[in-house]
Amino acid sequence: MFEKVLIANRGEIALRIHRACREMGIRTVAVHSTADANAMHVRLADESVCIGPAPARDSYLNIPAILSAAAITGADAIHPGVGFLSENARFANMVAEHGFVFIGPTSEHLRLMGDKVTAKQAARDFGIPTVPGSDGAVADIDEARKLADGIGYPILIKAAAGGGGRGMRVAATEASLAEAFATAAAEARAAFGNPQVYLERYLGRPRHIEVQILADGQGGVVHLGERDCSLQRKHQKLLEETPSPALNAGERAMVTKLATDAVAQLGYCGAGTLEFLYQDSAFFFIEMNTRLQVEHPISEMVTGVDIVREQLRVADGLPLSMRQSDIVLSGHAIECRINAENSVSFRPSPGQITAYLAPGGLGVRVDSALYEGYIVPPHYDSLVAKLILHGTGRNECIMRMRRALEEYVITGIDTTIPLHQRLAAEPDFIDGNYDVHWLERFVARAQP
Amino acid sequence: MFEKVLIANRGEIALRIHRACREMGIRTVAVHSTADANAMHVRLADESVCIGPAPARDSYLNIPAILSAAAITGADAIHPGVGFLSENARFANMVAEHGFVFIGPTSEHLRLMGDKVTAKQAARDFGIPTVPGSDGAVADIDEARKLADGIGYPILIKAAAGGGGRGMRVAATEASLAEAFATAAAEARAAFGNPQVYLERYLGRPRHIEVQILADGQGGVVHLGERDCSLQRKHQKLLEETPSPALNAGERAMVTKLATDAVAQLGYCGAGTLEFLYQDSAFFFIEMNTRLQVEHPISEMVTGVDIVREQLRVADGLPLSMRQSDIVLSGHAIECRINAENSVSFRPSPGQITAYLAPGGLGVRVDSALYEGYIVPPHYDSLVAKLILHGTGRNECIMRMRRALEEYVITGIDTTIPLHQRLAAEPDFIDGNYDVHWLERFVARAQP
Amino acid sequence: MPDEKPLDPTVGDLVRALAALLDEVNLSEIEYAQGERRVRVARNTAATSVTVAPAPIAAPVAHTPLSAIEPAGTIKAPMVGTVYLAPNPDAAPFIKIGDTVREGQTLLIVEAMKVMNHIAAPRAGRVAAILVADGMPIEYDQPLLVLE
Amino acid sequence: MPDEKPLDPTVGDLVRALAALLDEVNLSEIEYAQGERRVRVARNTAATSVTVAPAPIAAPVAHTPLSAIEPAGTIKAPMVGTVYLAPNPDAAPFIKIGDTVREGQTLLIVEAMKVMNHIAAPRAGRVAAILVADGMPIEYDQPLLVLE
Repeated sequence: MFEKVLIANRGEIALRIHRACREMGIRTVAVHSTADANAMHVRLADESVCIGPAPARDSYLNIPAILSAAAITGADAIHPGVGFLSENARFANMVAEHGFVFIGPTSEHLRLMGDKVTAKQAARDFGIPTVPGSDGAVADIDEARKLADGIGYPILIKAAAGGGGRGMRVAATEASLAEAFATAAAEARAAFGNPQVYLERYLGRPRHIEVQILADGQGGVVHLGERDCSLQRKHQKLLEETPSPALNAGERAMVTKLATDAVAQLGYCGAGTLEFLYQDSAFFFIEMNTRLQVEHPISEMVTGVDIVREQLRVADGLPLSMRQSDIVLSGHAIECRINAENSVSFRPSPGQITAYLAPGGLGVRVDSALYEGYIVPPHYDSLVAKLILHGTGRNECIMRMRRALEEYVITGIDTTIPLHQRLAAEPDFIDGNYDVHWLERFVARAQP
Repeated sequence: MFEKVLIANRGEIALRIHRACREMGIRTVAVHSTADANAMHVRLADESVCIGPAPARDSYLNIPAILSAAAITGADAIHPGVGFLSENARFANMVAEHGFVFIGPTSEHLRLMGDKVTAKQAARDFGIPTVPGSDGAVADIDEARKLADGIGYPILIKAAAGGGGRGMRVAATEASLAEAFATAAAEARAAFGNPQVYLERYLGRPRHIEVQILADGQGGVVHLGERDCSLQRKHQKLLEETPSPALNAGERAMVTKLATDAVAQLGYCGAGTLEFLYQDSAFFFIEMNTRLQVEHPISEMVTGVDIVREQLRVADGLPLSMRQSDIVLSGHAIECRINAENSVSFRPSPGQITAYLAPGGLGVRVDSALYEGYIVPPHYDSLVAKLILHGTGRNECIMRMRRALEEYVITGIDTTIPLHQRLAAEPDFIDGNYDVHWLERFVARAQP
Repeated sequence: MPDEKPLDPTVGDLVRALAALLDEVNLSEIEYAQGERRVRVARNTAATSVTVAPAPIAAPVAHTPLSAIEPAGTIKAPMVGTVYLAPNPDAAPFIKIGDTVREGQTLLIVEAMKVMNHIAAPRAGRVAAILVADGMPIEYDQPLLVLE
Repeated sequence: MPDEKPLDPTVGDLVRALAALLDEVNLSEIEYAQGERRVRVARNTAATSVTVAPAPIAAPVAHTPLSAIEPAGTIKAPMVGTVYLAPNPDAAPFIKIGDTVREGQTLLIVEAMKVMNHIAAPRAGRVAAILVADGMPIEYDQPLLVLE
């Protein structure tokens, strides 16, 4: 096993990786920006190297600095964590070229899944449905009409160059297709200087369901069940749970089989997540994340599998330490993302922590790099803590979430704790009755 | 279910009970001495009542004050916690007489198991072996010789009125019995004014093995496996683990069956623990604790069962929420008792906590009422935190223990954290090679 | 709540306001929390129960319990129980504000475990304040009245 | 370690003492921790590696990293890498203490990613101190030398 691992990340995920290393007897090197000199992952690591100034592009995204830090500390391997360089194929290549092990999949797999078009094609090749659509720009309304019949209504018309909802229209039936098509094309031209649009089946109330997989590239592939990450605001997940309250056993078996079959065919090695939209008992592949995910702990809670440990093992050429038959999905788990932001306005709230006390007791896990006196810097992601709850059932888990949120003390900054408390009291959430649009409406209700 | 429960205890165990209540939607009443006005269980409870001055006899042992507090707050039930009044049959009776529910077994069972003589007799009646002995004072050396043949050597000769090792001798064989008998009797007379002695089989290197049971008094009886609590200093447990590294599957099956059969025959209702000495594949009953135990969390970690929740359920007349076949013993768990005392001299170390940061992450549970600024009062037990680790195997669990101890920050007072760190590095501990005498020798090595 | 029971101004006013509201809208209980302070007022047929407990903590810093606001000459509860200002519901109160009492004179009764405990004046003095209401539950060490 | 490289006295003395010990008992690495400070000295065939990292925390209070002890006129490392005081192992060092340097003159080299980066004097001045040793790994912002 590796003797020394450099952790090319910061915050709670750097601490998460440090903990897995320590428990395997591996020495750790923390790299950090000047803004993070007092961060917890720096304090706990065996060695630390300052790699640049506060802006991420000069430090956590600074590939030469990270490789130099690995060289001067004599690290064997580099764990990229989440975000930053974790899905950067060029970085993975350079890590290998400089004689270190990249703790993640091959750069080929990073590249394949890093491009939405090739990723969707790969999924289709493996027999996984994607959202039906036009596969490219549509020339005119006649072609659109023909394609739409094949895709099925309602139809979403989207600007090819688009984003942010502009150049986007929904046609509920054929009757409204022509007008919607014309409007979307006109908006697309106005907004992006390009009138090209494409078509896609419109999903009105999908859930975001993802499957955690682990593979060793030696034939070993397992899934750790699915996660329901539908509670999102501006495409940022706020709360994740497993199992999904929406799936039945047959759907669960189907989607996990889709994921493991694809990963096996891919010859993938590492941790990964296949993300799907789910509506009316159908799953549509969106993308594959070829790295650790923020919400990985809930899968750990219901399986007992240490995902980071397995990442380290397979990166070192070892097989997975379990087979699918060893994995029992037990109980229910929820993760509350605690962000340094106002729970109503979502205004970022960096600053000094004046008091900190994490909840404890049965079924409560806290992954956080916060401590009293720590200054949350304004330069990075606002995630400062993950409160992870485990219970024998969903109701017990939600009750535990309430009592743990009640105990959690973080003062000096605003956090999303009050938002999670409102959520825990909300009938739709308690009933598991939500889709990817639900949270936006819920938070809007609280806004002045 | 109860609407409001009064918690007649303090410290981490009061917080433990509060948490279980909150997760069941039950309101809590904290009672406290003047010294505990700022304690965490008081801060978190729905209501609190000061019941007396700092000394426990005037507050936590003050039965009229506790019953009055229950009356004025309208509590339905009283949870006695651990220690204090938890095994007091008179208190259990008075609680019931005043119209509250005592969360614990019947006063008859408290009384039966509270007396060492009746408890051992009951155990024998249920077919559980006890340490073979003379069942009372031995008249003279002739009687001693006859009895010793039946009991088997080595023989321990103990003062009937004794304690603390005085009037105690071991005879390895019959050859040394007469001299040992005479010496013990002489010492007993000198120390206690009573020369009576009794005989018992001497166990030179026993382990302390105990079985956690839950019973609902309606035919439901389960065990949650055994705990190995052999690491003791002055009869105080320091570290507990489950499963015991010393038992094989057959021994485990045997001792858990002994315990559940006895509890079923007893018609017991509540949580309880049967304690045994174990040596050379044989188990000898010592006593039964008719209450929650400090080390209960390790059994929770390997079974997922919330023991306090089950206590509340069965006290309210509900059946246990599981059968034995639902319980899977999964992985390994260790509890480190963090006491406010010097880790070498064991001098108590009350005082103000100047910094506090509990470890987090996968497989780490902390049960503690500490917080920064809290003043550990000098009046009570020195246990201030329980660090509970869970892993898929014993080795992973010990590695997790090391990294969690490394992260744990408690400043302002001395704690036993350094002792646990020394333990985690000790080959005998790592090999699971210890008995009830081992820790005394280990701590003696560190003493100046 | 009658005016002659001057609680600490902020607490007293709060309780009074809540009690008035209780009447106004015909409730049996109101809970009110602000910052570290929480007050619950409730009314059964017999008595108004006032329980002051720490609110779910905002921060684990030492707070000053309400019972710590105490003038000199304060007589504190020797036990947990229910306080009565008169020997029986129809009788006149033992004392009223402004009374001069002699040492050993009964000031009020604390009922605990069905026993009526007479609380006697530890010394002679003038009753400057009565800090509890008839039928109110009290905790150990809670200020009962002020003797000048 | 030669005397003309005056590190911060406490750190310098510590490193010197450890380096001497390293030689004395013929080791390749010594780690030493006291309080919040930890020093590791190691010697490969080529260079002596000195990594200073915070020790496992005693308390999560803001500590002063060693790099914060810096006199005015300190030139700091613009990148992570390995520092060289001379253009090649056999050559004379670029500068020595007491030298007067002109703006733009090479002071030392930082090797990062196999590239030799010449670190030039940002202004003219006299070399008051050299805070790093030849072949030493350095982190971003680490003080290299003091120009008066």
